[in-house]
Amino acid sequence: MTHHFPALLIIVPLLSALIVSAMGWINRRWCFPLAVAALSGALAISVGLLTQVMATGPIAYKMAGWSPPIGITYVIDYLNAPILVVILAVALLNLIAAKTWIEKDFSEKIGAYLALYLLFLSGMVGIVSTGDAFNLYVLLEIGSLTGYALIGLGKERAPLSSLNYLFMGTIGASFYLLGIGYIYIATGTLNMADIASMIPQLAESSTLFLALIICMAGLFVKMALFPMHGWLPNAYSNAPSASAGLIAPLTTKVMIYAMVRLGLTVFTPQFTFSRGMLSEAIVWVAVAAIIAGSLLALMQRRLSRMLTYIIVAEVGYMVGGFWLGNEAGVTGATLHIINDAAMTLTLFLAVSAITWKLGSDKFEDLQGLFGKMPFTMMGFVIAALAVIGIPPTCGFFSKWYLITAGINAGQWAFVGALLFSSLTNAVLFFRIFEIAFFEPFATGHGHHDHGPTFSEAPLTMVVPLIVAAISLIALGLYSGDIVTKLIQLAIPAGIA
Amino acid sequence: MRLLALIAVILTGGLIIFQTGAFPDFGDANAPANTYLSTYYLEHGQADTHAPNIVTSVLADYRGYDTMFETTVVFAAGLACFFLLRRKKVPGGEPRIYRHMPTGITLRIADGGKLPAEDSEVFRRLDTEFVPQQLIIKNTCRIVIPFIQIFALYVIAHGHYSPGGGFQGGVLLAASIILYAISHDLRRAIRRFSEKTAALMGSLGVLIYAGTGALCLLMGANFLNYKALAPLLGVDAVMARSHGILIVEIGVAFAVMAMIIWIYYNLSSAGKHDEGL
Amino acid sequence: MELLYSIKPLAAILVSFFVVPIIFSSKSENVREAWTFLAALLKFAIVLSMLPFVLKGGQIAYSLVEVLPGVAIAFKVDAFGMLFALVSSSLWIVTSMYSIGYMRSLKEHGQTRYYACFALSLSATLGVAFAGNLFTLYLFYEMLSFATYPLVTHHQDKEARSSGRKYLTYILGASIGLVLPAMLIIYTQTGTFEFAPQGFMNGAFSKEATTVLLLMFVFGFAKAGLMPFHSWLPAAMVAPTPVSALLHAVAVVKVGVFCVARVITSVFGTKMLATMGLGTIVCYVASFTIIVSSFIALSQDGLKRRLAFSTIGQLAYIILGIALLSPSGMTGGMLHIAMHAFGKITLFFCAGAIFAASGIKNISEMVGIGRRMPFTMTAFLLGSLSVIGLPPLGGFISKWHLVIGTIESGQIFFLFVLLASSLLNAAYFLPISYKAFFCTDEEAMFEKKVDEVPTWCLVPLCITATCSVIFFFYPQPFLQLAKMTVATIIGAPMP
Amino acid sequence: MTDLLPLMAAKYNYWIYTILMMTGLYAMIAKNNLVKKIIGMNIFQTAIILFYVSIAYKTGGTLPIIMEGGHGGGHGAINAADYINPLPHTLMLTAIVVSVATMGVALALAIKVYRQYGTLEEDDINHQIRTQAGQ
Amino acid sequence: MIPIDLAILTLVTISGIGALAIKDLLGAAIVFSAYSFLMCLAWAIMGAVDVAFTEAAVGAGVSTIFCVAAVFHTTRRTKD
Repeated sequence: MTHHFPALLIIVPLLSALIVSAMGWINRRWCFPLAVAALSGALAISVGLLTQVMATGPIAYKMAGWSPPIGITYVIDYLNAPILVVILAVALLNLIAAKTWIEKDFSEKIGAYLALYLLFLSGMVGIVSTGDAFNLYVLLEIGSLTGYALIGLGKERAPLSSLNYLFMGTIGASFYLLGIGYIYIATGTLNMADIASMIPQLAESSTLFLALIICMAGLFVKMALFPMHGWLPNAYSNAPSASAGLIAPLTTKVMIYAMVRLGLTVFTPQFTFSRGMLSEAIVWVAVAAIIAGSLLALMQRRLSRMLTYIIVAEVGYMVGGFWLGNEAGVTGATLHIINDAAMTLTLFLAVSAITWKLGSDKFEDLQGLFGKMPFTMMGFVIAALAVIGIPPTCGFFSKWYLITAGINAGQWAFVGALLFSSLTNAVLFFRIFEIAFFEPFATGHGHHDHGPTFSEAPLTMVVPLIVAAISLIALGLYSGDIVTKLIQLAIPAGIA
Repeated sequence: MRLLALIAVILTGGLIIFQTGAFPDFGDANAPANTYLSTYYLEHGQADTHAPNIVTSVLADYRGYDTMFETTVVFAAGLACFFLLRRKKVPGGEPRIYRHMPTGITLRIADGGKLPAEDSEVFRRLDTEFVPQQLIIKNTCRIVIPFIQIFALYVIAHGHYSPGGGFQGGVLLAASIILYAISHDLRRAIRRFSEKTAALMGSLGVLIYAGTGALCLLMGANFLNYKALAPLLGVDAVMARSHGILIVEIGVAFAVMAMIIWIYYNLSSAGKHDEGL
Repeated sequence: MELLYSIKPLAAILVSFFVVPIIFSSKSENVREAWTFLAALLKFAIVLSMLPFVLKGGQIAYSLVEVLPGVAIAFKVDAFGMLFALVSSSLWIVTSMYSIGYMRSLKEHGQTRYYACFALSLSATLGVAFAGNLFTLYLFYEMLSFATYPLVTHHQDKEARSSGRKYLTYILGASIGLVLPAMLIIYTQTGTFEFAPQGFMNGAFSKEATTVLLLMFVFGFAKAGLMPFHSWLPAAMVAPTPVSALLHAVAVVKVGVFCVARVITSVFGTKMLATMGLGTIVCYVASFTIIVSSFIALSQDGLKRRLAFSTIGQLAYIILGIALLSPSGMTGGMLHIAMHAFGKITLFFCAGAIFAASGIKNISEMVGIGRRMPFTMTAFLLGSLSVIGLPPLGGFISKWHLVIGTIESGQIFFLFVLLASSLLNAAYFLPISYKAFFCTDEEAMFEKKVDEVPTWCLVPLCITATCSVIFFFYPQPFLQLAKMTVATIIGAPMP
Repeated sequence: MTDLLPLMAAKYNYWIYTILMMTGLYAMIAKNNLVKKIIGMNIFQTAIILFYVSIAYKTGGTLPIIMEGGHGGGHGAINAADYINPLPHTLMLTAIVVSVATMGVALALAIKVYRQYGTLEEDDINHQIRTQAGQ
Repeated sequence: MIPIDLAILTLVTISGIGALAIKDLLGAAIVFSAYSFLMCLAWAIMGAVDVAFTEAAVGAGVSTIFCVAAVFHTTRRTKD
């Protein structure tokens, strides 16, 4: 059975989504345990795949038994195996943490909600593991469509935000589809490895170059690269808490994975980075994204909105790092996909726990939170340190590679932007710590503990949060292994 | 903003039109797109799957995995519309209008009033916006709908040989129900084809597709490799593929039909499931 | 040189780390404080157990996971690290003792958090002491910044908030803005962070680039308090006194100078700096800090603030000594880490004791306090004599070496700086003791009734004062460790 | 003129697809009404489908439904150049389905938006949001 | 002579722009339906019968119904 793992990875969430959806009409109590079981199963499979890849190298799985390029192939290699594990772990942790939210917000529609959740996940997992350019589009749409629904039932402006997200998402996906058409017109094939093998003969093809630009433009819209980021803050901050913790860590990161995959595996680095102008222009856009994201984050007065702008800046990190086009940059971007997913998850889990207890995440309501919710705040602090980039949390290491890449490439603006964003993040988070730690102000010396009383969020929320926070440190400590045993093997030859 | 958009759009368009110069001509049989991969499908498609309609064989077999997710997209859209729109209880509900059938008197029952039973034959619920009697429409539709449905079944079953297949057939089946809902009223359509049926049938449809694939997996072949079904179906490998295509097409039809109907229910009544178009 | 692989350095670091959850979960105060003591003693024992081996000229190494290509989280115990570890782990014991007395007598809130953060800070400090490469050093340096923040802002009032803000802005801003880029540049050029006795830069940079990098490190480790990156230190005086003691004597500022010393000796290499003539630049910066801070200290009336400015000056001594790049200068600088630690901690304990007993913070209100608190003020006198550098106290030994160092390196200017600042030290310390003991009855603000602080406070300050005296007569093992370090650096045979 | 006509004939489809796509894109960016935007979105998507279908066309080719040969036969007897490329057709079936699914969800969201704000005009909605935030 | 596919494509463009220009959402939905139907004709001419069939059922049929349903529940009026 182990050699069917790549297929099972998708089938398990897909089939369980169908069953959960049906269960929603038959017996609602079974939905949640089923979803958790399915995700745990998928997580176990992805871990199995990771060990398999590490032991024996990349695995190709022929769907329907047709060998490439005739059929669709799934390829699990050094690049996507760790990302798969992260995606499923994020989804599982968030699902457990969101239990109370789901029961509160969607008790009647729990079947539909969980089915959408699992479908979203199968889309994400599919995008990451597919070896077929068009299949990626279909899965992209699954992920997006379910994402719109998961966001749309949120608070306040959620429907409008979700609709805007839908428009932008559709533009992005359609551009990607168009780009695939251009690739197809130039090469006649859709299989990623097959396209890559034809690229050297077509190195001068302007059609292919336009295909690259169109595909990337589409993905940039979907990953909310500045200045196409407008939809993201509204969509993520208005999303229901249960969905925000799933969508915020995964969507942008998976899109960045798609960018890396296209750039490295489909177009091959020689072609992707062959036009210096393009690379440089994108790096400058990324620099603008980092600075704009950081500055906009400073202007926010709500925790979740602040985090969404940090995501905008983080997207700039990864895009910029990748388009620097050197080994450290690609390594850093790929490592940051993993790290940022974990960091964002932790932050959003903390926000969800805070919102659960306080009913709001406005800065002024956070007073005395260290006393009230010490464990939640501990997780939040660790995640904040990771975002700022303090060792030994994982955020430090990916930022390290990215800055090294900037220095190697002589792209000092990028280096400066990264350092600037680190400092801004420090300001952002310490502002919150100060509010949560100091206010309401103590009245003077010589008094006993009379701070805010301890009232922590439910255990199902706090435990996943703590697990995620610890994983940030673990990822940091093992980032050397991740890089040398996985990511560096994934980078094809031909990168400076 | 508009000007900016216009400029951006014209620039992008100009770039793309300019680029078409590098394309192979329209209808060029020797373009790379038309010579490389597609040749295999055209030359081996019928031999591999016993389906003369190569589109069907590519759709449901060579790239059957795509199609499974295509079905899933529809399923997801159905779930999404339900999830977004469906409201069980309407706060501050509107008044309802009933007709007492024996006498033909119409009653307006304000919110909170005592309502007749849902399936009462004596009182029939009317839409709030007055719609005159549509005898011709109703009777025409009543006659046409069975034919639409038979045609839909033909489209599904004959997908191997002619244009069509599970998706088109499913849409036609859905269209017949939607036609019923429009020509009569939504409540009666829902009574015939309830929300729960739609939901379960949609799941079932995708389940047929994915389940067939999983069954192949259990038989030891790769996912969706219908060849593995040969021992179960008692035919050779090529026919097994052909049958496999039919099975998944039926699954697609189920899912698409149920989901399109469900989306229509939710959209046309804004999630209340009481009054349609 | 013998190299031993052992988990002991890691154990020494983690002892106080693991005690944190226990402190958090303790039900009663006594249990909590007992655990703190246990950890402190255990930590000291582990450090001590490594001492004989290090004194024999061996090194103890342990490396954890490799986090970046060629860079692991690695620990290496050499003579210099041992010196610092000995100071900090031994002083943690007395500080814990003092904390108990101080915090209980003032009935401070949030004591659990206080002890937990204290333990964490010590973990970070030992991590810095035992760091085997620049990365590990930086890691624990940052960890210390965060662990001490809740301590500095312990009172959680508006003043604490603004001070905490200042503290973090300086420390974190400098380390992210200066140290991190410097590290990155070095890493991209050399590909390693491993400390080496003669540095690992090996001429990878031009003189100009080296100068910039050196200054980035020297100022970037803002905990060392070199001007103009010093103003967090007086601000951090809002913290409870044991924290100030910890900050000044045990952990924070000493970590800063330790890092600067490490970087100068093991990253840049003294030979390279000497040939490029870069030591002198640092010397001038340090001299400036010494003189200016001494003058500012003269004008301060708050006892703790005066001590803070004194600390800034004394730290600059250490950096000056290291940057002289002469054997005696470096020995003196390293020795001063220990000697100043014992002297200054005594002074802070005394300041805290005065505050706890009488609520007085300003020097002008302390006339005649020696009558009421004779033990405390005697200890204060000893501490200040040690800091000034007069025999028979430990401070004399280190200053002596520093003075020799200036002559050795032929930079007589710095000799005068040292002498002038010693005079200034005397000028701002001795009047306090004088006024405390010798004043007319009319001037005295206190009666002749002896009313000392609780024993928990008094005993530690007496211990440290006594230690200061003892170290004059018996400066081992600190002197030997410092000499061994210098010997390794300049490549001379072991003493 | 002599050059233009063959060029037009050769690329007309691609030009039309571009015009349609840009029309749709413009509507999505610049139109004020949400339903108009949704229609624009659909035009945008169908334009791309037109592009794919144009790729597949072969002058003189017939429908990709194999007429000669029976079960197992016809191997080698089929001349691929006689048939229109079926692969883009397959892909576009999926794309059409995706577009209708997207449209359904978009309309559902539009109904929700209307329920909340009582209008489909984007500037009115933004105005409402701003005034709410101002209070 | 103008080839029929070019003529239909021109009509497609006109109806597409028309659907976006009409200041009545119900009208826009119907013109959009015409657009879809014309598009489906164009595809049928280009030999994409399966795609054309689907577009006829989906684009001209179901999409229009969805659109009309949505307009029915919101409003017909629009400013552009």
